Formats: sequence, structure tokens, C-alpha cells
Amino acid sequence: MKARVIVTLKSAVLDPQGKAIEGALRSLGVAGVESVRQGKVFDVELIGNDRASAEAALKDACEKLLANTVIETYKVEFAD
Amino acid sequence: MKARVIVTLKSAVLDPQGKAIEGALRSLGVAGVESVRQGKVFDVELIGNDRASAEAALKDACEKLLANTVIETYKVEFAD
Amino acid sequence: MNLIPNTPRITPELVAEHGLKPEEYAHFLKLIGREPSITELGIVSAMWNEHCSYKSSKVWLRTLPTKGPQVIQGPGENAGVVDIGDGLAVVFKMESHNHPSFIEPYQGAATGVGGILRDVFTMGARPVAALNSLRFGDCHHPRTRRLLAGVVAGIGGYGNSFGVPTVGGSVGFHKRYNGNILVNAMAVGLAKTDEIFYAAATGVGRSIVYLGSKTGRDGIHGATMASAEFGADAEEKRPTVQVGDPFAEKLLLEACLEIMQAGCVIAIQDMGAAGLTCSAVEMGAKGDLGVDLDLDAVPCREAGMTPYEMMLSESQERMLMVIAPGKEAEAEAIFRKWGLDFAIVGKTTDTQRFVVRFKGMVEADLPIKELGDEAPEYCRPYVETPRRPVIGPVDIRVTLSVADALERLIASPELCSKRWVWEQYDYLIQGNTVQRPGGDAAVVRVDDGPKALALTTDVTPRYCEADPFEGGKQAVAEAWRNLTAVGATPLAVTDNLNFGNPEKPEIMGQFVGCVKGIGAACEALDFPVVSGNVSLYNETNGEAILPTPTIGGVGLIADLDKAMTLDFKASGEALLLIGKTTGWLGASAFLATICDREEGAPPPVDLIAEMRNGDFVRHLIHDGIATAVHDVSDGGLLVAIAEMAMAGQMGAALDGAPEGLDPYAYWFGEDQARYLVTVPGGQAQEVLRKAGASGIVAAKIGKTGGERLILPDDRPIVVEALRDRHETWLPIYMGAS
Amino acid sequence: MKPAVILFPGSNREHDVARALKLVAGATPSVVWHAEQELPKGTDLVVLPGGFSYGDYLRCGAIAARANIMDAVRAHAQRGGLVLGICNGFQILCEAGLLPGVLVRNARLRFVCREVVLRVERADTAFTKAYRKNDLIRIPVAHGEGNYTADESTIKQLEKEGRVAFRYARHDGRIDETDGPNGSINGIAGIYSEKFNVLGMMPHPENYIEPEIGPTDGRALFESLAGALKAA
Ligand SMILES: Nc1ncnc2c1ncn2[C@@H]1O[C@H](COP(=O)(O)OP(=O)(O)O)[C@@H](O)[C@H]1O
Ligand SMILES: [Mg+2]
Repeated sequence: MKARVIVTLKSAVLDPQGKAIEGALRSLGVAGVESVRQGKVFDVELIGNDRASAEAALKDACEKLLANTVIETYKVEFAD
Repeated sequence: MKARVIVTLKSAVLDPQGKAIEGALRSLGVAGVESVRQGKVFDVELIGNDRASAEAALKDACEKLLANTVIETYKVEFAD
Repeated sequence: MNLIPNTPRITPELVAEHGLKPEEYAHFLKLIGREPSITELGIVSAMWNEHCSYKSSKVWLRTLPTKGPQVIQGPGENAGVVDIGDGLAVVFKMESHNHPSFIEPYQGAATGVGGILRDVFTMGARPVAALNSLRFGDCHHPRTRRLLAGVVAGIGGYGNSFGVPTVGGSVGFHKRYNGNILVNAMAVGLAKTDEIFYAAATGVGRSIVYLGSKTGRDGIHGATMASAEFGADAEEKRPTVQVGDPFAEKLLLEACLEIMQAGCVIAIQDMGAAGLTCSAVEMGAKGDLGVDLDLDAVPCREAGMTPYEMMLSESQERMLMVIAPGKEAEAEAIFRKWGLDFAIVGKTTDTQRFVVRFKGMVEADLPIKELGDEAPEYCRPYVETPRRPVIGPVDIRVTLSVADALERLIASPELCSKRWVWEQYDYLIQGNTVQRPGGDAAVVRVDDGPKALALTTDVTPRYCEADPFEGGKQAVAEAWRNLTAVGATPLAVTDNLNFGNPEKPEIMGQFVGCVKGIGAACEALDFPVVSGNVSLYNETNGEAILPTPTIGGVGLIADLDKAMTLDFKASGEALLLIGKTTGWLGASAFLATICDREEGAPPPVDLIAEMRNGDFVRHLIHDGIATAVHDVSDGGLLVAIAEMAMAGQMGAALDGAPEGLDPYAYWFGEDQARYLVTVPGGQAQEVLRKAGASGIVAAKIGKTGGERLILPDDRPIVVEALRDRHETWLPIYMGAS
Repeated sequence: MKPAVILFPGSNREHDVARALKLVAGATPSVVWHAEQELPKGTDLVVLPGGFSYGDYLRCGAIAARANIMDAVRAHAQRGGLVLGICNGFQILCEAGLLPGVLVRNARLRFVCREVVLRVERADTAFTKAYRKNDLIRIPVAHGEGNYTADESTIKQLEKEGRVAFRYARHDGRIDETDGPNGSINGIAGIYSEKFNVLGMMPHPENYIEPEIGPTDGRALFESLAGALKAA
């Protein structure tokens, strides 16, 4: 089973990367971009087909490793 | 308008970070993870509401800056 | 003028949440004569917490020696300033970021480095070196690996990008840091003696300017958190960690130095803990002026920020300046060029009041001097740490041979090579790193030479726990010794005093003991304290860290040609031991690692012998007689010899323990004031004669050469194999999961 | 010799390379701000220094590669002018398309600062004439993203055309990818453009030029440049 985990910075947290990208896009003349925030995506291949247990495993993975919940939030999506 | 750009490594390109995460998850006892590949996500806030022009702008942004097409591919998603 | 808004009402709960004791709040009420606004409560809580006010430590810090002909600026400014001749000064300070690093190791450590760099370039100095002193929990503790990996990556991530070489430090492990790691970062900069910048504002009606990054809701209550003992609810306090932006800081550095050069700056203060509040109050109070701030002008990252949030935000990479009249436009142009925010946010006044305005309302109106001067000051009760018995060799049973014990020690968490750590730091950038991490002290060339700075950080928490006074002395003495060993003349120190909860008399006793010890040693060694930092409440669930007063030492090498290294250089040279050996095993690494006993009184430090022996060794270096020098510290004599052998990839034949000394005590005892020196074989007698004539204990204890360390009554030890063990413990530990 | 060092926000080894040019080649470079449109008249060597341009945010070198001045650098290279990119400069050259491939995270995922041994692959270019082919030289690296990556055909072409400038080697001269500091394919530490006038390399020759500081194996690179540009 395939799943995607998206980890983004909490909205109050400074995102220096996003800020730099915003500036660069502006000076490259890309039109209409107001703000950019950068996050991480993890494409995960899971064994088995049980959605509930996969969800639990990924939540566990996020809490333990993939996200630092001090500054980040995460979301798990399934391809289906 | 909000959009999300997802940039991932081409499948032929090695992803040591993903590999390291796989290993770490295994040793943390997270069950059922077969493989992990890491990518980037950009949450972009755009001015205006025209989907077509937004799409064009983001494609432009990806080609010019957000993705290095030597090793990466990108995808643009809209919230709604 | 609109009245100060009084919503919400200030309840006792709100006061307590701000970390103010009822009597502290009562004192504040009396000072201002009315109920404060919430913004005012925030301001006073920031100014009067432990972190900013030093309320538990101030009385004791005053006892430290801080003066000397070389000292240009002692404690009290952003960093200490010491003269190194030729119109140049070295500017340095150390600071802790312990709590944030425990919660978010990468960002906590990174912003710690950012903060201390800012302290140094605020004074007008360009940072030329960074160091750090780290303590983690037991290596078997489940969190230790990730904390270590994160902290090291964070220090590197910030310093490498900023462009300062990280040249030294120390790393230790102990279970007493399981719940409270220590991250102490030191920064060192160079400035012209006549171009040092200070925080005190001068002149009435001058523009106060905000520079750098925008203000967000970062670390609000951060300053309060840094002083509060951790409970099981540490998780709840998490969102108070800030994210660092080394790129912005690098731009801030270049922009600040540029506008200082352009003569735009009258006073400058970085925004560190309690950001805008502390920086603005200090500028005004130090200059006997008032400050009038208009928060509508503050560049904000988020919409809807309240005055309370703006005053307490700890967003990084920001500065406050008083600009020279008529220079506003020039300064602004420079900042815009570097892509940084620049806003006039207030002015100096002659009222000695701290006034904060927002949207036509006065949010705060407080007496500025009293915010600092009337901060509570405690003479906290303390009990002296009980003396421990002296442990002699007869009390110790060992099954390992001396060679086996050496192999074990050299590959122990405490004494193993820390290469895995420092290879993640760019120690070469700027092209002036003469001695890299791995020696006794780092050596960094000053501009194009021939002068160089020697830099080190030291403390042995085991000793401080056993006897705070001797431990405090020892930390200073070891720093002094490490500087001496590379041929430097020690100049001055910065300190970072990490302790538990000072409201407990035993902890306060540790603090007092260590400060007295540091004071005694600095006095005796002519090694004044010019800056420092105190971190208290390092406790979790009632268990405190080991008392850890980190000392950062700075020395001067007049001519690089006279710098010294510790590696064996040539075979057939005489190996000399300078200093007296009694075989002191109490509180030693040997006792802790090999016997699993943390007991006994630590080695006493004879400050007169320190000075005499150190001066003697320095002369040997300057006269070109010594070919390698290493001080003897943690692990004792044989560990020190092994370090010289591993560095030089060369062995030595060693004489046995002198008559009457237990071999374990001889090889692994940690008597202080000792150095190992190699000299060409033919010169040994003369050196020993000179030592004797100066009343210095010295002996020839072996001869360099070969590929092995040869002990008279033990198996030979292959240096290469020893090196392998020494180098691989940490990589294996960090790689294994 | 008339070198120009390009300064991007976040560059931080510009002084190091300027010192090397001065001490070894006797040339004081002009420093050119990234927002400029043109190089100073008569510039015969462009240097992109090490550092963290734009914080290395997004991808290292990506934002700098799109700066104003890069058009002028590209034109200079097209005219056959010499361009040297060190570390972040190499990353920028790849992102700008002046050199093929890309530099990604080190295989061990950590920043690494250490001395490495490089094998000089050819000694007939403007950058390496003062070395000898197969010289083993000691030069430091200091980077987190120096893992050279390109598709198979690009690597083949680089190898066929002899465009690998330096490789990470062992002390005995053998190349072993797993031993290198970053996992680069074929031990690649630096590469040339098709016409050998553009060199990108991860190691820092500019930090190994003075005996007071350490080994001096980096000098020959700057000596080569001085020689090439005097002859020209
Ligand atoms: N965190 C660190 N950062 C940089 N260098 C370090 C660090 N930890 C240890 N080192 C280096 O390792 C060497 C040995 O450290 P240590 O045993 O504490 O030295 P000493 O006993 O001489 O004070 C020193 O050169 C020191 O600078
Ligand atoms: Mg030492």
C-alpha cells in the first residue's frame, strides 16, 4: 500500500526557506506569488493492505521521527 | 488562491535520506514500512482566483526554480 | 494621552503564570503605584526573571575578579573586550541554550550559536571563531543519540552557514544530564580598540531603529521558560522554540559592520532573550535616558500581533540601534541593500521612563532604571557541599592490567575522540585555523599574523560535584593550562555557570562553592573574568545536573612560530613530566570508568604550582627547547601520553612507576598542574636541572620512538590499534541503532 | 591577471579565495555584487566562492544560479573566459547549467570538514598546469552537499572526454567511492566544461596555501591560473 506523509511547519513558525524562495520567485518575474512555505513529503510503501493499521503505523512514525511536533504538523494521505 | 507543489526525486535517483529514514523507523520499531522516499512540498499562496493563470505561473516557477529537472519531477495541486 | 488599558485584570494566577513571586509583584506595584497593564506585567516578568536579572547569582558574581591592565570591558556588556596590542581587541562570551536544545536539539543549538555570535558582532567585532561545550545524558539513555546528533547538526548548520570556524569545545556524557542536556556556545571576535560599540544610548530625541528580521510569535515566554524547572509537562511548553536563520544573520553581520564603519551607530544592542523589552530597557537605562517606542512601526511577520507579543517575542536575527542624527537615510540604504528590515520604532527621551505606544494607546509607562536596578536580588540560603573522604590506592581493587585499562579508558564515552562531532563543523573557514580541534587549545591566527589567539573550553563536572570549590578552581586551572600548552599567554576567561534549582540550599551551595573556586583561581592566575552567563534550574523531576561551570579561556600567542602542538615529533626524544605526582585517584576518570565508582575527593589544585609549572613550560616553548607539550588532565598520565603518541603516530618506551607509588595510581591518577614535554635527548638533563633550580618537580619518564607504547611490566600497546579504538567508539555509537 | 570574485548574499569564503589569489598569483580580485549586470572590463577569471548563498535554501546554489550577474558569467564562459567555482560555486555552476549534473546531500547525510587526498586527473589545463598528472594532493573539504550525481550518459561522456578534474583517492592513489567524503560517483571531486575553461570543484584549495596554516598543495592551482593568464 502507498501512502504520503506531508510535514509542514506550524503557521507561527519562521520559514527561512520559504521566505528566500518567495524573494527569488519575485526577482525571476514569476507573477502572482504572494507567499511560499516549504515542507517535506515522504512517500511511503507499506506492507499489507490494512488501512487502519497503516494509518496507525504512520502516525507512530510521524510522532517518533518524521515530524518534530514542537514546530511541525503532519498529515497522512492514502493514494487509493 | 492556495496551491501545493510537490517535488520528488526521479525514481532512478538514489535517495539516501529516504533510506536512512527507513532504517531509523525500523529500529524505532515502527511496523510495516517497506520503503520511504523523501521530497519537498511548497504551499503557495497566489494572488487572484484564475486557476489557469495560477497553473501557468506555478509551472513557470517549477521550471525556473523549484525543481531541478536533472533529478526531480514536480506536480501542482490545487486545494479545492 | 490615552490611558493604559487595564484588560485583562491582573489576577494572582496571572502573576504566578508570569513567574513572579507574590512579594516580587508587590514590590513592582509599589514602584509604579497602580495596577499594571498586561503588557507591563509581561515586561516586568521578562526583566525580573532569573535569566535577565541574575537575581540568584548577582551577589556572588560580584565577587569574581574582572579587572586587569588587558581588560577593556568586563562583564555587563554584550561581550567582554580584551586588548591584544597593535590597536586590536578580542571580544568574546559564552552562553547557554540548554532548555531549548533539549526540546528541539537542532534549532535550540542553532539559535544558541546565533545568539552568541550576535553578542559579539553587536560590539563591532567580526567573529573569528566559535567553540562549544556539550553535556548529554548517559549514552545508554534512549534519547541521547538523537539529542547529540541534533545538537551537533544544529551547531554546524548555523556556524558553517554563517561562516565562522568552529574550532574547539568539549563533549561529555553522564546520567545526571538525562533530563537536562547542556549546550554552551562561545563566540570570539576581533575589533579595533577604538571602534568598540556599546549598548548605552546617548542624546535625547535620537532615533531608535529596528534592524534585521521581522518579529513573529517566536519563543514568547521563552525567557521565562529558560528559568523554569522542567516538569513532566515540558511537552506543553514546546511551541516556545525559535527557528534560526543563519543566512539572515550573515546578512545582519555584514550590514551592521558596514553601518558601524559609516559612522551611523551611537548605541547598539542585540535582541536576545525577551527581545525588544530587554534591549530597549538596557539602552535607555545604561544611558540614563528614557525610551519611547511606537509598536505600530515594528516589522511583523504575522498579522494581529499584540503589544504584549511584540514586547516579548524572541524572534532571532534582530537588533536595536540608536542612530547618529542625520544618518538615518544612509543606514537605511545599507540595510535595504542587504535585504533586511529597517524601521524607526522610537526615540530617546529625557524622562527616564519606558513608554510603549500602540494604535494611539499607551500600553506601558514604567520607570526605566528601576526595571533593571530594582530587580529582586536574593542572597539565597546555602549549605556547603560536605567534604568527601580521600581515596587511596589501597581502597581500589582492579582486575585489568594497566594496558587493558588504558585501552578501555581511551575508548570510553568521556575520553574517546570527538572527531565525529567536530568534523561536522567547518573549522577551516576564514583561512586562519592553525590548530584545529583535537589539540589542547585551538589556535587561530589574527589577520595575517604573526599573532594568534589560543582558545579552549573546560570543566570537569565530576570534580565540581565532589567538591565545588576545588572543581571551580580546577576548571579555570585546566583552561589556563591548555592555553599554556600551546604556547599562549592566558589573557582572560568567560564562564557559563550551569546548575540546578538555586532555591535548594544544597544546589546554592554548589553554586557558591564553584564561584568561590573560580574567583580564587582567576585571581591567582591573573586570569580575569570578562563575560559570562548563568543557567539555573537545570533540573527534571527534582534531579539536578552535575554542577557544571564551563570556563572559556582565551590566550595570546605573540608569534605563531612559537606555537606548540602535542604530537610526538621525533624518535629518541626525552619525555619529561613536569609537576608533582601523588597518584590521586579520587573522582578520577579511572575510578568512574574502570571501577564504576564515582567517589572520593577530587585532586586539590595548588594554584602556586600551577602558575610556576605553567610559566616554566611556556618558557621551554618560547626558548625553542620543547618539541611537544600536552597537559595532563582527565584520565591521568598514561592517557595523556597515549594522546601524544596517537597524534604523532609514534610510540614511546616508558619507565615504570616510581618506588612507593601504586602503578594504577601513577598511570591514571589525576594530580593537577602537570604537563608532558618532549625535548631532544641531549637537552633533558639541562631542563631537569633548571626545573629543580626553580623548585619544580620534574622527571624524565620515557623516550619516544617505535610504534608501540612499552610499559616495563605489561604487554606492549600498538599505537595504531589504540588510535583505532579511540577513533571508532563515537562513530560506532552514533551509527548503531 | 584580472580576477573577479562574485559575491552572493550568504557567500562566505570570498576572503579566503581573494587571499589565495593575492598571495599566490599576486592579483587583487575585484568583488562583484550579485545584482550587477556586468563584469569589470578586462576580467579574465571569474571565481564563484564557497559559502551558503541564499542560505542554501531550496537547493544549494539554486537561487544564486539565477542571479543577475550569472548572465554575464555565462557570456564570459562562452567567450572561452576562465571560470572557477569552488564548493558552493561548483553547486551554482551546475544549477546554472554551466556544468552538467548536480551535487546532492553527502551519502552519510552529514556535513564533513576534513582533509582529503585528491588525484589530479590531468595537468594540461589552465587550472592544473603546475601539477603533474596523477599527483596526489592534500586539500580540505567542507560541505554537506558534495555528492556529485548525473545520469549515466553524462558520466560516460565526462569520462570519455577526460573532463574529470580531481577524484577523491586513498593514500595509495586508488579510487574507492565508498571511502570518499560524500559518495560521489567515480570519486568525482571536480569537473571541467567541454572546453576546459570552466572548473567546478568541491574541495577548497584556497585554504591550503600557507605553511603557517597547514599543507600548501592548493597553491599550484592558483599558480597554474597565474601562468595561464600571463601567457595569454
Ligand atoms: N563539541 C566540540 N566541538 C569542537 N571541538 C571539540 C568538541 N568536543 C571536543 N572537541 C575537541 O576535542 C579535543 C579534546 O577535547 P577535550 O578532551 O575536552 O580536551 P582537553 O582535555 O584538552 O580540554 C579538543 O581539541 C577539543 O577542542
Ligand atoms: Mg588539554
